[in-house]
Amino acid sequence: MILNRFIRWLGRYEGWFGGGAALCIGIGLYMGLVTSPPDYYQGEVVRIMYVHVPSAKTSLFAYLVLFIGSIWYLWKRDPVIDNMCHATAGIALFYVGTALLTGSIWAKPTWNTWWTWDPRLTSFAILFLTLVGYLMLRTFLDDKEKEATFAAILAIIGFIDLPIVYFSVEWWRTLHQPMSMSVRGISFAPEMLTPLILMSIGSSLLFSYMLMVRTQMLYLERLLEAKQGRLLSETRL
Amino acid sequence: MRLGRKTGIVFSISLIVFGLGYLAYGNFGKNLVYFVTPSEVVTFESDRYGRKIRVAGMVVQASLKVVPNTLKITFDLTDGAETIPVAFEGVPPDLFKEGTGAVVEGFWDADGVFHSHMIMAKHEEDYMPIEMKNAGMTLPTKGIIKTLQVK
Amino acid sequence: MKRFYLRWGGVLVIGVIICLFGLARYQREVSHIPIEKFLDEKPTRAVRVLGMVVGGSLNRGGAGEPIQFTLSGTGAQVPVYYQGEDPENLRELKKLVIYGRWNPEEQRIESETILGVPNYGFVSWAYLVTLIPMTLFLFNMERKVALLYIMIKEEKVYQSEESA
Amino acid sequence: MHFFNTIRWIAWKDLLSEVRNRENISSMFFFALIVIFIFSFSFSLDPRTVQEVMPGIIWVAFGFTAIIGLGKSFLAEVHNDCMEYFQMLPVPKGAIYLGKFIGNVLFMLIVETILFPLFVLFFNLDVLEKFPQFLLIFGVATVGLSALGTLFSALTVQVRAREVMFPILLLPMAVPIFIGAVEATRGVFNGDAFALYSHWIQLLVVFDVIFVIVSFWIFEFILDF
Repeated sequence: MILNRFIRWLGRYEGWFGGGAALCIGIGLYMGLVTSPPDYYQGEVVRIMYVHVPSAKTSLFAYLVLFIGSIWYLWKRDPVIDNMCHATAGIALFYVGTALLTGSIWAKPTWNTWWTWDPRLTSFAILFLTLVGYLMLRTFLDDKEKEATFAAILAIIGFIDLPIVYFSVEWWRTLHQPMSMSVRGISFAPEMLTPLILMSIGSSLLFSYMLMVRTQMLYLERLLEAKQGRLLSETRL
Repeated sequence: MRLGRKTGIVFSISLIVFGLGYLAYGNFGKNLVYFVTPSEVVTFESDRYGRKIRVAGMVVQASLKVVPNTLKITFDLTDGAETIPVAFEGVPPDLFKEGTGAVVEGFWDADGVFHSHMIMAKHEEDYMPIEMKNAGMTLPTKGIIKTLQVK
Repeated sequence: MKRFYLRWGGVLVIGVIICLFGLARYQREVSHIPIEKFLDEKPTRAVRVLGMVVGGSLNRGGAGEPIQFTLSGTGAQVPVYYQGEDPENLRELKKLVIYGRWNPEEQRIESETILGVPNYGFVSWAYLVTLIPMTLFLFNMERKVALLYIMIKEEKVYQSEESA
Repeated sequence: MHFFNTIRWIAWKDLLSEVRNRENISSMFFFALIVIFIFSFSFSLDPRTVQEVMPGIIWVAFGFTAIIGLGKSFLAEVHNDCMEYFQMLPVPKGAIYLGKFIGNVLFMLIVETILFPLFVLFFNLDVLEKFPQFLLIFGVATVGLSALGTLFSALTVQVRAREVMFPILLLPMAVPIFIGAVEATRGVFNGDAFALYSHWIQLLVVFDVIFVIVSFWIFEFILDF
């Protein structure tokens, strides 16, 4: 399978992903916190954007990876892909939580509210709950193959939420501002665009790196279980 | 009737895409509201007076007035077509000012004034330093008025 | 494991350095004092003072004329005399940071720059709730992988009792 | 015509067993009745607040009904080892799903039509002439709830903590359905013209279509053991 080989080839460069992420995030943080100017309207608070936007974008990307991985699993029944999906869900939950928290912190000084039931916020909260349900479902099943299949099914159904999260600010009337990078062009001053892009790249690289590490971790956990003879009958490595 | 499996899948996927497209661009999107606009507020019948709603609009330039020594302010809210007066009591958010977007929560009453107890500032999606703004630069945005109207 | 801790030590050092840079910028360009402290000390050099514009006190003199208003803290009030371009941020009932110096003869602050509220507290919280959990999350995962490798190497392959 | 026959027979079987032992409908009904009691004790309702909170109360009650009723819809099959036989049926597995789904929609609608007059009775609502609108909203929302509920029921009956997992999976996904249903019901209560809340019914229809189609195709993977 060519994709499996591609992933194995990518895995050899794991350290590069981690190093690249550290470099991008380091420079991005320095620029975002120190050199970038305050916004004409929001003032210093605009700096929250440099953590909020990358984590929100990465969480959507992570869910997309989870969705594709789930379809792939149902198609090929490859336990390594299942491991990858499991790992992705954990990291995606982490990123969604971060985006919700930083978004809430950003909303207070700009919109004057911690939380409101705006379509973007509501659909994002649903994404969070879906991922929590996904991870809980996995802990309540003993049979590994059943666990993988059911989790994949859940991830595929939950995917309906994703286009709604992404496009809600363009389709409907929301308190959340529309997309800043779209067909209309890029609405960032260059001094602000550079740290944002660096942080976004760093965040995606970090996601890839975390995904590699976490997939390895889950795989090794299973391997150890198998080696110790526990659950040997139910584990197909 | 034997529908082929592939035909079924293609048909299903197109139906789902059509459904999502309808959510996005159909008649529906105009009605799914987090807030209403001043144009809609002025058409309210008397049975909708006093009911809690949110109205979004742009604060009209030079309409903001502070009642001295109180926390009461009044201002006008517009969506380009209609303008309504708003009476507000409380501390307005930091980013609330003339010429920017605001979402006010409260009720519309028979006296033709929107009574509000909560203001949320709605900002645009452009970000630039203050020197650039003072130099008169603009970045591409949808514009507050346009985000209120949705197609 | 030694290389692992070395790497994470490096990450920590870089994080601390960036924090220090941020703090230095904050001290240099953003930090401010409340009105009460300002009135106690009455410093001679220019400082940044935080306060709210009292409703109804704003007096715009017209084009080119200086602007006068009263700034209030929790109790204390102080008149401000501002000369310069009409600032966008200056509104009644708004919290502001005034950069100016004390004029002892006129008993007022004379200012040439008016800034918005920096709200740095929100910024630092947003960064903390992102970066600290992220670091811990990744650190734990990596440590676990390293430990698992060691454990798997030491673990003997299971043999059932019948075959033994 | 295997496909449609399967749908019909499975729905028929569910109805028949329900008629014989009345387990499902009675438990759903009494549970919802208790919810109504609790609500009328916990709010002191004057006519104005009734209008405000009634749509929410109705849909909370119906949501609980769905959790109780739909969650068990595959329990009998698992207990009697019917899942293997389902798997062996020489039809697309979606047909089994559709049969179950139709049975569930019928159960839910029966319970809702019995419950609604009780709401009217207990809360002194003045809505009987708007019964057709209510029936339409209940119908569309129930289709969406049952579509998700049937799928998740088939999924969670094989899970250890099934009573916990079923609502945890169902409720977040069903949020759009609840939003649409509550808003449309509120529109009817307020006596608005149909055009003022018809978009919520459109939302419900769109989600019904999406949920039914996705569940129909994905169901065969659940039976794959």
